[in-house]
Amino acid sequence: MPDKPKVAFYWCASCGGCEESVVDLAENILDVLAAVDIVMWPVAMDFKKKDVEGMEDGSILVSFVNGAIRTSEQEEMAKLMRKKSKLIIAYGSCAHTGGIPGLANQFQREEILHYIFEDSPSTVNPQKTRPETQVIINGSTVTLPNFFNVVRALDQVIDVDYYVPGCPPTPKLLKQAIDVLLSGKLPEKGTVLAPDIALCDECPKKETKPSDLKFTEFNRPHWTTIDSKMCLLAQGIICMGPATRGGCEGVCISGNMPCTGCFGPTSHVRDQGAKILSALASQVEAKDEKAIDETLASIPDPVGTYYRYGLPVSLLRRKNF
Amino acid sequence: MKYLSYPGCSLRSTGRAYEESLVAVFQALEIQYEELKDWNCCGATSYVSIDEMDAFALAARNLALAETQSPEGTINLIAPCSACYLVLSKTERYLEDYPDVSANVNAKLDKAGLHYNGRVEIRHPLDVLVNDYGLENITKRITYPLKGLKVACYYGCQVVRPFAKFDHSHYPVTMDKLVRALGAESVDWPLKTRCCGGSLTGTTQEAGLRLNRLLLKEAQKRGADIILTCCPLCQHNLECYQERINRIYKEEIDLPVAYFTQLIGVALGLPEKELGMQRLFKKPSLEHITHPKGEIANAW
Amino acid sequence: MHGNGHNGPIRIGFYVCHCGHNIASIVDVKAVADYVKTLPGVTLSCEYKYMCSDPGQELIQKDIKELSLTRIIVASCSPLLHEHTFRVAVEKGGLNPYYFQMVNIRENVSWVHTDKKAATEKAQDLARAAVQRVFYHKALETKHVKIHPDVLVVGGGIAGIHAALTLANSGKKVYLVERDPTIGGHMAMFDKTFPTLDCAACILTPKMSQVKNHPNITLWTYSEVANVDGYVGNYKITVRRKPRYINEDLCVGCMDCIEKCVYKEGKTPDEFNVGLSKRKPVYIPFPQATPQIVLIDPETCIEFKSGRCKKTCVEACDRKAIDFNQKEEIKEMDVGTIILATGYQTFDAKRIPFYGYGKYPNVYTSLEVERLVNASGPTGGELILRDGRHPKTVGIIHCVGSRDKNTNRWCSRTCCMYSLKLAHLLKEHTEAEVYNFYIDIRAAGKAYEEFYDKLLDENVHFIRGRVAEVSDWAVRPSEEGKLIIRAEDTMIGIVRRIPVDMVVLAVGMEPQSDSQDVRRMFNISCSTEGFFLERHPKLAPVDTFTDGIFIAGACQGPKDIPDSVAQAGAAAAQALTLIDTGEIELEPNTAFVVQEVCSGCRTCLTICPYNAISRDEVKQKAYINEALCKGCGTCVAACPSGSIKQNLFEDEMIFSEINGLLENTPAV
Amino acid sequence: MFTADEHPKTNTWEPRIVAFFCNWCTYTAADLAGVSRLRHAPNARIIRVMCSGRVDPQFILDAFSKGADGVLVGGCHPGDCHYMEGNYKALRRVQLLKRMLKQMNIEEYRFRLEWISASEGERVKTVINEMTEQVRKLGPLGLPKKFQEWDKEMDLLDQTVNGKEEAVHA
Repeated sequence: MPDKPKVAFYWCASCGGCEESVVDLAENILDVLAAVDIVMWPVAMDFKKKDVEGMEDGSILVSFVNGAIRTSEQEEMAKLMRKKSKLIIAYGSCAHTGGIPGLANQFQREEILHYIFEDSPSTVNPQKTRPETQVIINGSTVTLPNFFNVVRALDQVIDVDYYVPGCPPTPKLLKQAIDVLLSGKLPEKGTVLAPDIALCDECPKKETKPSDLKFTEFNRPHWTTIDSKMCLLAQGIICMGPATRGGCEGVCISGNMPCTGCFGPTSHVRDQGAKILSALASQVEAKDEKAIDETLASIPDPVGTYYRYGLPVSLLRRKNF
Repeated sequence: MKYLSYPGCSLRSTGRAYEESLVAVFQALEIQYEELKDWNCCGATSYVSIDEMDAFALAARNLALAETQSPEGTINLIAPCSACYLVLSKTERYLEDYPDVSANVNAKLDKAGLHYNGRVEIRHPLDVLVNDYGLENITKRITYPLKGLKVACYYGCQVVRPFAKFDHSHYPVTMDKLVRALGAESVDWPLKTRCCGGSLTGTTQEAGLRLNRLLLKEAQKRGADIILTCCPLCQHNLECYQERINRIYKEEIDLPVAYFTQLIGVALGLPEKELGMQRLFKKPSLEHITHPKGEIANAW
Repeated sequence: MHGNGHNGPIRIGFYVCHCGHNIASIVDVKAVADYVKTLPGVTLSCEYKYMCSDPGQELIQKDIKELSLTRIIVASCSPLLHEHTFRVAVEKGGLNPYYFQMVNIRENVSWVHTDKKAATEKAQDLARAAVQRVFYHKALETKHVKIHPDVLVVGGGIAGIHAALTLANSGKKVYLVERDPTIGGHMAMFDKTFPTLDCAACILTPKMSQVKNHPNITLWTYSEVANVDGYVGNYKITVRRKPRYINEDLCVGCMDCIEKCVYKEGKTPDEFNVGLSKRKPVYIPFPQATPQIVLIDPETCIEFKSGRCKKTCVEACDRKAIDFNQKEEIKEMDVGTIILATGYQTFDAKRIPFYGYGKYPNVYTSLEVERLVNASGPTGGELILRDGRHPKTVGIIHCVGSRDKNTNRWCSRTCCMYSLKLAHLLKEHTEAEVYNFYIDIRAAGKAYEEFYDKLLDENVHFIRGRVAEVSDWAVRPSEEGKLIIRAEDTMIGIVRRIPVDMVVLAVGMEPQSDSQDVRRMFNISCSTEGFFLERHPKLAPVDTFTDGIFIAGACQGPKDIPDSVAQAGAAAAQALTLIDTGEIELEPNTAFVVQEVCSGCRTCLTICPYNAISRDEVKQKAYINEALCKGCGTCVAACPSGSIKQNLFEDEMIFSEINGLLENTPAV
Repeated sequence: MFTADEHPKTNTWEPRIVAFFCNWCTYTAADLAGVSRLRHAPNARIIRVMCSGRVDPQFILDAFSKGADGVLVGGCHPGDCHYMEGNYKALRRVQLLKRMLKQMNIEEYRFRLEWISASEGERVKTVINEMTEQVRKLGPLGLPKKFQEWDKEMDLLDQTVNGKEEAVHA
């Protein structure tokens, strides 16, 4: 079937949820398979790096790359996929904005390795052995990729054409993305393939949000009994919905969990965390510094709250050392 | 509401009548309380002037103990003696307002395995009875209304100053309202919170008695049958020096001085013994107080 | 951030001004001009001696035409000084004035720095920021708002009366709304006025009747403003007129109904006499009340309570003016400007129990004494105390509810003077010994200190010390039956006990108890103590932060009659200025919602202090009323999805300024 | 931390402070400082906004990321805001942002909110001088340069792929 467009999937620093979301296409996946030729999909099919290397540059129509870039191998593969593909899609939060792995940008590489290989409660490693990038065992060289100090979103490593947001993206968004790409009517480069409007627009609890909301304290889902019919912000629970791109159809909200911001900001915002911070703080009731701080103290982990999925693409990118 | 009580040393010595009548009244009114276990001296006003931080620590131990005894929510700790009430209130306030005091005191408490978290509210029994329990509820249980009794309510300084927590700092009215609810008449006088002489009666007696005399004379002049107090030291000062005052100043003062809890007990028809009436040097003349059915108030 | 957001071709003209030596002596202006020439988008970069001069402005106009410039930047003084000048010049050159940007290199650079190199670098940084900023500038329209010529005056005390008359006399139509049944306010209750001792009624009542009879004034007493909508020049007012149960058009104020009321004697404390006398259910506040129309108090009228009154009042009224079925009336009108003159209330002396007000009958407030010494007052001007005695000694306690951290911290400004006045009147009426207990005597007004001097000559006693208590605690035979004032006499350093027959509490002035509600309704601010906040304490004392709303009199802070009248005149003048200009020009720095992007999250609704943002419930999106928006930009910063933009201060403009400031300057 | 001679532009590093001043109070105060010739450090660059409430936390972070060593926000005193409450909103945002900056290891003295009324020209001078000195003590924040440094680790790729490097600790 030489006329079918070639499509590749690749994963970098990710949890596998994005792959799941592809499988979640369910019977739609058959339509996709009928329309395209999958030439790379490590999680599902047995293709090798050299298979891709052997292809002509630009011969893949589109590669869906999920996961953040955290190791030299991921960087190398991302660059390879870029070379061989006409279009690169950053698929899912980690590729789009750095995602959960991006939270590691609050630490130095050494801190992380030290914790993982020496300090963590479940570690027994009296020799304090660390993985090495090259070890010679019985005359054979075993290599491991380099572990970067900084976690990056995909577009901080290679040129990215489009983004499909979400942790993970919904099957509906994936289907729409594939349809758009196959239709040939390509949107402007850099477009995020989801509605450019905040989640509140499609939130099922939208109409229950009061117009005169004033925060006196912030609550957390596990500290309180949530009124399932009521806007979560109105219940003092931090919901990133107002500062987060919609398109997920409020799946978390419907399950009584607040939005944590995985779709990233709208195109009109440079820094999602700064924006939700500004919005929340503006609505705090207290006026004097002490009372304001008391209210704000009920937000336990500001960085983890505002930048749960976007620290690497935030204006500061990572903790300053 | 449940309470913890902190009797303090006075209520176990000169002020026994206060504790006895308080207990009797609380029981009669079915107010639930338990005594703070292992309480210690509040330090009174003297320790603070020697070493403030140690004095706070001493008083704060009681607050920390209260939190141990009552593990949840706000704790209402009743301190009937005015000095205890003031010292504990002040300690509680300082620990809340000044982080350095709190840190210092808690470091001291830490050595005893204690910590104070700020859950205690110091309450005076007058406040509890009038504002928590309520005058209407007391009125309902009165069997011997104190008709015709003229009472001069004397608050002393420490219950309303400097922390006017439940009444005005210079012109309080809580006890007056209570007295009227008991059926008696409260004599309005401007000396309700003037100094009773305090510890001066024991140190510079001339000054102490001069102050003391002003109060007694004015209460008697205004036709009071009895002075009512809410502080063991006030009660002692006003009751015990009347003869000496009469001798020195050529006065003719003769006024019983009782605790407000004792009068509540009388109105509730509680036996004299339970109210510690026998401990008063000057027995109030309450013969005219009769049950609506005509029987005379127990065995007066 | 997609798309570059530029508007049309970018051809920047950059001018750096020498401002004589002011700038050029510190900033190397040539280096700045040369540097800017190298920046992208710059077509022309030059220096000039005085850009704000006519030739300087003409230079800009010529260059716009000859070089087809599309953006103009002038680096000179502060935009607060000359931004308007240059915008006009740019507009004359045929370019939209908002394509202009100003760089402040005088106040912010040459006047505050001495290091020429650092100053020049800073000027270059600022210039580069402006160059990058103007890429995003847009053509905007200056807003003009028409001013409705009618004025609403709220409150009919002396301030409201004076403001209303000033406006009406200059031909403007005025609505004067007063919540009491009569205008006159506190001044009508006073006996004499300090320091001239002219009778308050004699100078006030003529003004009251002028108000009533003025063809340009619509007077609504016994009425309250219920709602205010709109914005400067275009306010929509709703007034609630409470029923008097008297047909105002028919009543001629003969008061026959009052005389014939089934009550032979008054039973209700008379408000005008501060409770010192009683009135009937049908009454008129005082003989010169304006309008001179009676009213019925339904709380005490038998007909309202039982429906079985003989209604002798109805029989007595030959004009059939009594109407027990009268209903509340709602009036609506349009005005362009509003003057608030809602006055003050006196401090409630019961809040200081140890002064004995309400307990000892012979303790009076100063306002009560005003009525007591008044010839038309409850005792016909004879000083008879509540217990029937005539006072031989009187103590006047100053600062009751003023300068006291337990009650009100502020000085009420009038008490010293009115206490002196009352001391004089009391002496005049009774020849009593009068003691003033004061903290300081504040007699800072024209002829005030002289009045104080006069009182000293009248043998009025002054004791400098705050009174500790007023009691009936007699310790000497001479004190029996008296009120004893205990105070520290700080001049001689002892505590004194002064027995008196009468105590006068000089109560302070407080904001009206509903000042917060009023403030919210009119969308103005209060200072911390609750008085209405002026726009600037010195330079805009009668303006508020809401355009078109002015304040006058004691609602802004304690003040005496002359100051209230002066302020009322000033407020009227401010209103007149607006009205006669006909329209006002507003900076188009308003915010707007990009509808497609707004998610309707409502964050902005809670934030706007002007209620300019509302939510379109059909589209479920926020919408900003441009006319209400004052252009602070707070909602823009708060909008979590970046859907609100502010003209002249769009995010992209500020981001480009930041970028411009921080890009490295090449070595100079 | 950089040493002074590493700074790309000049040999002597000078702190760069971006200041957001509200039109009605602090910007006017800065003008007053000018009119009164109150000389002060040339390190602050003022951006005028209508109200401190307009200062989007993005501006502050952006300034840091573009190379500011310090950011100063100036507004009207509480209760004096020309727009009633914009300064309170600024205060609330600043308090929250300060917590976040602390977490991101950006020193406290690099970010400051000051209430400066139109009459306090002297205060403009004091605050700018103080802040310049505080930031000078801290040294450059230098985020743009740090971004470059961080990205250098990706250049290592070619070396490892080409096998030039001996085994290194990951």
